[in-house]
Amino acid sequence: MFANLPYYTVVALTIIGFATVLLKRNLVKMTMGLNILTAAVNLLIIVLGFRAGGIAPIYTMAPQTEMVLPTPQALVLTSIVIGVATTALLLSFTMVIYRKYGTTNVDEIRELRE
Amino acid sequence: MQMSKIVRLSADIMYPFVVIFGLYVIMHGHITPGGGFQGGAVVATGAALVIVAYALHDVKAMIPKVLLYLQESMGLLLFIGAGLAGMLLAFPFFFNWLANSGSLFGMPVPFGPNPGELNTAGFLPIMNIAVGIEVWGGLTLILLYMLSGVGKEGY
Amino acid sequence: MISPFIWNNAVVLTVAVPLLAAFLCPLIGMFTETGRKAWVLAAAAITSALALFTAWKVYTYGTWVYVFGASVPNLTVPADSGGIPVRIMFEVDAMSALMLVIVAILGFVVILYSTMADDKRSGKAGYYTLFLLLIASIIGMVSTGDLFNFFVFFEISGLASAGLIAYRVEKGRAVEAGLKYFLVSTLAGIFMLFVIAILYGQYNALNIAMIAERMQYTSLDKLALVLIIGALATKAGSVPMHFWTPDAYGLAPSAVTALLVVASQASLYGLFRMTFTMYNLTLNAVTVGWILIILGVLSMFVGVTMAIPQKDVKRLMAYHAISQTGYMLLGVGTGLAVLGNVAMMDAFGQMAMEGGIFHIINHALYKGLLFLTAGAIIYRVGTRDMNKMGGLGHKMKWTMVFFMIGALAIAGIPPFNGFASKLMIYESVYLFNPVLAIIAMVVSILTLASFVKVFHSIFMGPQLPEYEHVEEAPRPMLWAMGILAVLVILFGIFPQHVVNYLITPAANALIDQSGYITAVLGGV
Amino acid sequence: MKRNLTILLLLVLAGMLLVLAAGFHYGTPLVSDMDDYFIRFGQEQIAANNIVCSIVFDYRGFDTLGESTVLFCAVIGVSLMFRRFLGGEDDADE
Repeated sequence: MFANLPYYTVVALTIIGFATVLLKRNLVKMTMGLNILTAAVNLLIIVLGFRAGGIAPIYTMAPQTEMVLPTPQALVLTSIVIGVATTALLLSFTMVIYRKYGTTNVDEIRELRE
Repeated sequence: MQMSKIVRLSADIMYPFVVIFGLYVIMHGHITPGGGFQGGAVVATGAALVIVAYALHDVKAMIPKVLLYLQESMGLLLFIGAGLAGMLLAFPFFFNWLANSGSLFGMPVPFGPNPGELNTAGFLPIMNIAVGIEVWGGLTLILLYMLSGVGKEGY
Repeated sequence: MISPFIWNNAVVLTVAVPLLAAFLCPLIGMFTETGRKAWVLAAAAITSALALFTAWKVYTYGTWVYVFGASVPNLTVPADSGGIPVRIMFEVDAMSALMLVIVAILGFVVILYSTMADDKRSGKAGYYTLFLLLIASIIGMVSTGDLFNFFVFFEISGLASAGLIAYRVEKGRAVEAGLKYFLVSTLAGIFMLFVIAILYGQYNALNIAMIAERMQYTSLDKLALVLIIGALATKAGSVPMHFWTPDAYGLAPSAVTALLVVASQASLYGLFRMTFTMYNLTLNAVTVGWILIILGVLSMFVGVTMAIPQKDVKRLMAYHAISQTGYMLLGVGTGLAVLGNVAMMDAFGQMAMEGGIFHIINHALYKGLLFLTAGAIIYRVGTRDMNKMGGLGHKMKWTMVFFMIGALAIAGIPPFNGFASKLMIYESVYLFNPVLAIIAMVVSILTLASFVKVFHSIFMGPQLPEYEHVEEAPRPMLWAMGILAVLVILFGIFPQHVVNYLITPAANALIDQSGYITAVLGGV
Repeated sequence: MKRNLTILLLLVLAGMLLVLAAGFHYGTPLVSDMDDYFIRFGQEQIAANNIVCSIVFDYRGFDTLGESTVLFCAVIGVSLMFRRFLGGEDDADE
């Protein structure tokens, strides 16, 4: 069980994130759910690139040359910035909707539509 | 809704050090862990520090929005320009002809662990700087716009 | 006569030019207003010209592979890497070239429609910047050969279209539609990241050709297939996850909606690329083919039945867009279902796929035309509610003609392009399974019925007093609609030429996976 | 109805992901030839000590261009949402 613990953490985070997005009615909580999901996927990609006993793939003052896989770290860098951009846009949508309808609850917004 | 004098003074004192550390992370991206995005984000926290300490209209006076748009577009232009530079010499897009070329940032690197030399890695430092400027301007603009939307009633 | 610079790098310039133009758009916007319009129009024109040139070159010289950052553009596999592609590469084969043709036509027409026409908007710099970024992202999605690069462009198209949908901020519903669209797009992107992680974990490759070559269809790959079909079908707007389409298409500015249709088709292209090129015969074609067929039939039926009671003209057209996507899924799904045995493939599978792919370009043309006409009407009349309109035919002659062309094309009436592709789908699907063809025909009749109602309620009837002042749509809008109408008629009258030159190579490019792989791994 | 539909969906997702968790072994990547190429030749070809940075900006530099475009897109999107308050490039007339 503990050998593959990171993968089970990914499964747990995905379930929590996906449940939050689907079940929660508040827009801000949905954004949090999406962030948990992005964190889960980033964790999965990083963990795929780990090699037992490897160090970070940087040659400056490197104690050894047995290194971890570098490509997942490059992919996750991109994915994190996309996560920031997504959260910024989602939150600004939520702010505008809150200003317009006075609520961030998805069901109430549906009723308030003119 | 300005913060107290103490907070504003300490923000003024702290701001240069945050920016310098951010620029260090940007500039040394190809040697130590870090790079354009991480450095740009660190510098943007400096801008966030100032925004929190001062009220919005002071910050708008301090950082003109036009400058941020200029900064953002210049960063992106430098980045795509570095990419297109290869095409001018009949190389494909994004070819790094500066590396190992002896000119700017062109020093070769001995194989294996070494203390690291700033003047290496061809277009990498240039792209790091470009992305650093772009992220700095971009994140600050996002903060300013989202802050401007707070507290005003009606639409 | 074309300079070697363009000859060698056109496929990259199609993405680089709109990106460059988008980066400079906010700056130019600060000084001159007409300067920005000229800048955006010039960028759109150059991009379309480059895209058409790239498509022409691919159709005449075969698949074009362009590696980013290598010393030579076609150095796909570095010398000492033991035969693995390490860099990102664009791989434009006949199917991507067809999608490039669609983006070239629609991109230019939509920019022409919006730059010259409505200028009482605020925040125009941001509007046109996002427009150029959306065009660049669709071109990138369509021509890339790298899985993670497809995901990055997928996210750019999601972000850009969410910003454009929520453009009319003062109308709260547009922002809500933008939020709904963006939530669905981000969820689809996260599931696509899961697929990339699984495939990278197993094959340590991000290049589509490399993964296709190493694919062994383990249980993890089945999981990846389910997730990728779910993610891309959601973005393409097929039924189980179609709830964002009516809001997004209905509330966005009309020029944006015409381009959103192309963005959804780019996701559909991604779905076909993953199933045909990446998995091909390793997946058991019958079940996955039937999954696509069921998605198609559901989309067709639900789309039309939901469209009939609609009052809002753009929501009605949005539901029709869902039902037309069903036709494409049905056609190509049938092709996938019989991919295994050659006999059925020659009998009708090839024809079904060609029908489905032909329907993609036809749908882009006439749906773009319909949305632009709806935009012209709303631009003049101000309301989207069909019951309040009436008797507009007296004043808006040209718009009425264009609307008729679009409506007849979508219903599949002979002289227009809709008929050509639908006939191909009917004939081939009938051989495969008669019930499906009958459903397709019934849906086509319902489409005609609903558009006759729309035509009557908008254009026919007496001249309404409150629309006295209404006059014809502005000239540039008519030019934009004219281009699309001419193409709809041309494709309808000469379908055989279009099929032979554009569609058959695209269908063959999708079917033969080995050609795609040797273009990357074979060539040095 | 919607609640237990979601719970059903979550159970299906959990089942799928356990397949995923069983498929990989932590610490021993199944295949690593592409990454070994980067580690072996990254420093030499691009003269950069930080291999991740050489991938981000040179081997897969086009991804990073796309990604900074994503950030640019988000900034323009946010500026469109709040153009009323901070004013877009040309202040809102209507």
